[in-house]
Amino acid sequence: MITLILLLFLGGAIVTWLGGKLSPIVGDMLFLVTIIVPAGMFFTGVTVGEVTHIHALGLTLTWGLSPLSYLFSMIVVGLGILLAIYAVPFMKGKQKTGAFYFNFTLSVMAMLGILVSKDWVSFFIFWEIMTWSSYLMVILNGKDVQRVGIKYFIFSAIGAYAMLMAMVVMNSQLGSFLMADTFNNFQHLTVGNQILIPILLLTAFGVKSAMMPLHVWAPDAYSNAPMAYTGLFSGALSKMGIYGMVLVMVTMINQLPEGTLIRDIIAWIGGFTAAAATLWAITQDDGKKLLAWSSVGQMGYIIVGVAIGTPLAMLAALFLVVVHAMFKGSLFMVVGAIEKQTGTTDFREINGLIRKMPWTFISALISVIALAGIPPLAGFVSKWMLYEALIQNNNYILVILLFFASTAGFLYCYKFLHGYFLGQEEPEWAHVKEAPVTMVVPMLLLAIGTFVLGTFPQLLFKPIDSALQYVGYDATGGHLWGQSILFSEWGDVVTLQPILYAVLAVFVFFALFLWFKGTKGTRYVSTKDISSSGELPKEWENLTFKVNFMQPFERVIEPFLKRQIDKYYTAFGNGLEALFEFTRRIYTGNGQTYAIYAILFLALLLLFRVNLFG
Amino acid sequence: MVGTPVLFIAIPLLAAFLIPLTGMVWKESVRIIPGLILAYLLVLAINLLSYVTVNGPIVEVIAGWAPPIGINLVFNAFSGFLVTIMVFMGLLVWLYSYRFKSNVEYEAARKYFLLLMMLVTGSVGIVLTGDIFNMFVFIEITGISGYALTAFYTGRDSAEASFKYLIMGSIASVFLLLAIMIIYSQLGTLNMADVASKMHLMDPKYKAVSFILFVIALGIEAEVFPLNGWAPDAYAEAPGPVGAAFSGIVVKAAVYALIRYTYTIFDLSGAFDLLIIVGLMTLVIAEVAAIRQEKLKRMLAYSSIGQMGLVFVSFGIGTKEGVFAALFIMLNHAIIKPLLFFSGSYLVYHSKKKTISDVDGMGKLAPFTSLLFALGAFSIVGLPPFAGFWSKLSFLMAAADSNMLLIIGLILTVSVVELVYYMRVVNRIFFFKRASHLLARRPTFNAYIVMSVLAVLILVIGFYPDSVSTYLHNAANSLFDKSQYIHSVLTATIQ
Amino acid sequence: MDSTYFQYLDYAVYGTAVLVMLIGLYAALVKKSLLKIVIGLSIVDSGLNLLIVTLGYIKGGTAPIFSPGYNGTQAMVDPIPQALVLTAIVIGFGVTAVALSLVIRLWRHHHTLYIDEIKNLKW
Amino acid sequence: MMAFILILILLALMIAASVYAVRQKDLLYAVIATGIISLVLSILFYLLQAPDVALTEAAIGVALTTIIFVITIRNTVRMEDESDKNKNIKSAAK
Amino acid sequence: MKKILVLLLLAVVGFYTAETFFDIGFGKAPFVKSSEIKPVKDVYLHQTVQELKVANAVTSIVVNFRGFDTLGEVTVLFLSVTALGSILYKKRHHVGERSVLFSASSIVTSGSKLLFPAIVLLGAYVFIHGHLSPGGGFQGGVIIATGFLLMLLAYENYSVSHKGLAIVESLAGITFAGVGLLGFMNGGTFLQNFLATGTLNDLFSGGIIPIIYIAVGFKVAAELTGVIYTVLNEKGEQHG
Repeated sequence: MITLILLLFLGGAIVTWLGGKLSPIVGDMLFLVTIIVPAGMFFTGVTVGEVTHIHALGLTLTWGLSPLSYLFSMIVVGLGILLAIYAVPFMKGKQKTGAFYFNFTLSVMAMLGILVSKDWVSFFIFWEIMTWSSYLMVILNGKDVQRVGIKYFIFSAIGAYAMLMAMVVMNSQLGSFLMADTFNNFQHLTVGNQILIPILLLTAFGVKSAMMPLHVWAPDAYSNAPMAYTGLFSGALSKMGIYGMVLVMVTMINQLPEGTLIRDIIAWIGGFTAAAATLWAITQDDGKKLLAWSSVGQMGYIIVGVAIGTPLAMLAALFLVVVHAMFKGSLFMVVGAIEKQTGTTDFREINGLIRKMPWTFISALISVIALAGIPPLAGFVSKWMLYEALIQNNNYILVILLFFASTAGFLYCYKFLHGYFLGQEEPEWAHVKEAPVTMVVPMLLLAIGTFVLGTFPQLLFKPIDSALQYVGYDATGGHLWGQSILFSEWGDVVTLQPILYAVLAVFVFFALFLWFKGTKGTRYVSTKDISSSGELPKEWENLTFKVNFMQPFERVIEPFLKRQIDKYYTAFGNGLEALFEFTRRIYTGNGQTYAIYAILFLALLLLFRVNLFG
Repeated sequence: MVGTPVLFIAIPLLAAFLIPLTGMVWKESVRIIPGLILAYLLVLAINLLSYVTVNGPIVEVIAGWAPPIGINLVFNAFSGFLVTIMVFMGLLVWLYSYRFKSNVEYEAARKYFLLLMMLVTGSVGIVLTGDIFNMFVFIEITGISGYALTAFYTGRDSAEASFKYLIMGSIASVFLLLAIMIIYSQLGTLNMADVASKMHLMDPKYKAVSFILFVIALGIEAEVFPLNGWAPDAYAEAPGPVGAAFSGIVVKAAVYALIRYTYTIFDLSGAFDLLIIVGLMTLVIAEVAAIRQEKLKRMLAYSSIGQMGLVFVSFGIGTKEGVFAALFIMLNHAIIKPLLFFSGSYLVYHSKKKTISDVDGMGKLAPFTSLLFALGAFSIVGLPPFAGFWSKLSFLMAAADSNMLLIIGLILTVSVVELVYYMRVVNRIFFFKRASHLLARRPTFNAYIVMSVLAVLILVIGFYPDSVSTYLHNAANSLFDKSQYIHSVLTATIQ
Repeated sequence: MDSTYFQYLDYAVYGTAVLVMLIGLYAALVKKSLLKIVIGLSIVDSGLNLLIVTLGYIKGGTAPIFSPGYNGTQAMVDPIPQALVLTAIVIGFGVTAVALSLVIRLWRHHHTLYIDEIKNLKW
Repeated sequence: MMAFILILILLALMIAASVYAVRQKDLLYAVIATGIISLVLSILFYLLQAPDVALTEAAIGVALTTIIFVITIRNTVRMEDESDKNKNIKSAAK
Repeated sequence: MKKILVLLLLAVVGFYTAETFFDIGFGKAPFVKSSEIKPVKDVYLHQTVQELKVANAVTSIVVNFRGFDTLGEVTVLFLSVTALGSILYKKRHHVGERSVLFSASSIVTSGSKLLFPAIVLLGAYVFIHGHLSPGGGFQGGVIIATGFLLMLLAYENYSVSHKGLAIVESLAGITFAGVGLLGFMNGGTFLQNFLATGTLNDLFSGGIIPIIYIAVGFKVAAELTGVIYTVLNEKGEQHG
């Protein structure tokens, strides 16, 4: 069954691509069918625990679904379907639709493949398919191809090769590629390998989940890919890194005596990722970039949770994984809709779309609230649990760091909302209409999903609980959340609902108030036409107040921003290229020199022949 | 059995001598006959290979003198496997260049196809022969065809490349003869199996010197690092299909020769270390040089050299798995590199300088060719689910089994470099705006067929690697079974 | 021939052969003219051929020909190196001819035989 | 004794000729020197009881190789290195 | 700098090569150290007389024992003619316009005319008697080619028919490979002797060896003439 689903995806991808050559509509239809039919089959036909074997090159590839991967596959499939529906209108009239559909389908396939892989070889194969299909997506629009695309690919390749090395070493030492075997027999490795392998694997997963020193590809890649894909990219694809990290943390690091140290290091890295990415997000003027950095930041929270590794932290992390996929998916869809309707995503150019695109605004609002972690919505639940887990673990400084990041997160959340939707309407954007229904519905669905999960978190706790049991945590009988002050002090989860309703009522009131009252008595002033101190601004100078929106804040954090890791990498890369350029001058182009090399080599071998051949 | 190994040499030679005559009667025959011959050889190779898989190696005696005395040809699972690849590639190259040359006049066509056929024959001879001096003769045949084909285009650079190749080739043949004579003077025989069986009687000093001379001589042909200066020039300046033939056929033969000496004939343990060192140098320097190339074909050439380095490292591991991986890499390289050369030469067909920037935006103009190039690029860097992945995986497994962690790390690091330069080209093809006004050239019908066949092979091996693994295993076993090789040759009789 | 002198010939013949090879290699590696390089390579070939034939020589042996005048007892020199050298000479000639034709081609395009100026392909 | 001296003289001649061939700037003389090397070589072959090889070397080395070298020199340039460069500059200026 | 480096390297290479060969020793062939090794040359010398009835051991090795090498060698020559043609290929071929090394005096021309048949005859003799006396296909072929060379040098407008050369070359090559294949088809192996060998030192002895050597003679003659002719026809731009 699993094989059939994966094959359907693969065949569908090719058929879609070919069909798209015939006519765009056929391509669209085929695309939807390709995503939805296997996805439906996945929901209905696949049961947890089912195992398939495939033989290749003397290796046995084992595929099956575990509770943990079931949790992640829900994200993949769900997000996949919604984004597919969203993508059809989004891609209408754009170039390279065929390539988009092809890679989209392949990405979904690859992610499902990763999740069902029970051995490292198939895990790696799908991992690489995922990498190159997402790479082709990142460079699909042809902007900044060499810089962004290559950066993404280099980091992915480093990660992938680290994983490859880890898996061949494990295979040679333990004689099996099966994940279960490698985890169970981890103790049999030599001490060096016991350290080496987790580090290699963590590098691999850290790249995908944009962990701090390896994150530099992420903002550019997220913002460069088509928005209809970025939702999947940030929501599901980067979660594959988390998936791997959970496996490694629980099964390998736990068995190490030095495990706590590694855990702490990773947790701190995650914390820094969260904080730094948040600061970076604040300074962005482009919605895509902002969300991209925000994604990196959120991954930081998740990494902290996974690294701490207490049941509560794990619960928080996995909860955040799911809800992050939802609200970030929704937000990227929002940006995509705005891009589709206005043609730009720059805060400094767009104003006051709240009336033009109300439904988009509503989904953006709900998702942003969730992102910021404001109480009633899902983001709050996960963050709260994370703080608690950290405090239980006596990581107070880390809590402060995360709390700082989370608070700073409000700033960019506000910037996002304000940048697009609030403020004065510009005549320039008067023609803008609401996005097509097929684009609005998916994002609304996701937004409502966050809402529901924020209200009824126990809906998610069940599957997370069984996933955690699968990776080796004690069964909690469904009362894992009993550890949380939030839930135990207030008695039961149900008590969240009154709060929510109250907040919602206030919120609706203000919304209605603004709706009726807001625009009355205001006068139109072009936001782009400000003269200051007698200096007449030139026409092309954009002097809206949105330029340097957060200037005072930016001034404060400037010292941090200066230390951009990206720059170090670039310098390193340039150095390497110079070295390469120097090295290739060995080939002087003079045939005689080559002959001299031959004689030189001969002389060297003759001189050292005793060392070589005894 | 439908034929014997000697037909691999005799039939093409007979045809080569016949072609000038038939050409006087029917001009088209000079182009068709080589193709027919190669097709026949392919059938023969496949038949013999399946026979060998069941019945064990065939040792063909020549001139009626049993092995230690006369020359013999050995067709076993290892050499047969390589011969099959080579003949197959030869046929594809012929098919690819068949229409390609339709506008060239008779004389040029005659020479081109003749030389091409002899290039294949010479390489096949290197692989099949069981006599060290006979191998020298075949190396010269291959060499002269190679020089001529490199200089085949009348531009000035092709002559320059050919001259460099020739200088290196001459030096190689000098050292090769020296090495052969040292062995002869010590053991009084030229037969490989005989030499191998008596090798333990040889003074270690002579052993080392002659082995070093062999390494230099064959290393020049096999593009080992300090000796491979000629290779990029020759690859880049030879006509497109010939570049493919070099990487798919000639280098394979030279690698075979070197491996045969290391594994079967000499029993020096240090030889494996040498292979690893040399292979790593080749790999690193070539990939590093490739990333800075401006010309597409030169880049491909350097990449090809790099792959050979990987093959050497893999052989140098010295385990059966290592040999298996090396053969797998060679097989994949033989399939993928020609595809890259073929599609690449169409991508820059009309461009004068053939720089990489000339492929900008080709994806729109020549979607099929571009797609195949991308497929080849993805495959050669080892991205699953294409053919290259499996060979890389089996190599890494072999290396890991021998605990060569540093080497694995180094090779994977270099792989990143390789990835970068291939992806840069793919990026340019599909995601850049067309800068020049040159139009794309439509591949000919034959070229379509050839490239499609290669692409299908890449996909088939990628999705179903077991389709070739039996042959690879047999080949690896047969290389490893030294005593069986010696025994089967020395007891060979006239069939 | 007197056998005592052979001790010196031991070194003299091999030494000369190796020396001639080295001189030829020197020309091929250092001289700038393409023609000089080809001349050097052909000198290397000469030295090599001398070396090989010398390897097959036996003191007091006769040529390996069973002519009617052969008495049947005298040792014969090793015929195999001679056969090999025969092949090597012919092949060497073939290669030299190709090399010279390439020199002519290069002259036609570059109007110089100065190897440092014929470096269009590099790096 | 005579043969010994003869061989020594021939060997010396061979070395001298090869040194001359390498050092001589006039390529025509250099080529003739290589012809002399071949000639000496073929006599040496004869003395080393290899008449077949001697015959071949005499015919190919002395006659054919020399003549194609001469033809090539005739078709290209007679003097070594520097002179070609000057000529090249001149011909480019023309 | 480069010279010193090269000299240094050559010194190293030379030292080791010379050391190796000095140890092997001069005039002591076969230099076999162990009694386990039975050099093949003894077999060759023995079988030449016993089985092949060929007087010249070098011939029997070149043509029969290692005849496969010779086939390859002939191919190398054949290829180098082809290679020369393709490297020096010009679209417009001016027949008769070729470089003249020296203007021949009438003595030279008439002398050449006299010498030419003698040289050709000598060559033919050498390759026909290849299995009896020193010489053979290669030597005879080269001698004939020298004869043609003489004529080409002496007469400015002497030309050799390309077609004729090609036919001779091809036929000779086909004879070689064909005789080899005949041995193969007669139930033996490639290049195996299938004719009666006659008696030693008889002109008609040695089975297929004389046939092959004659073919080689023709082939070598045609090929070398072809080489010379191609190079001679290459008229470069004359400078100065």
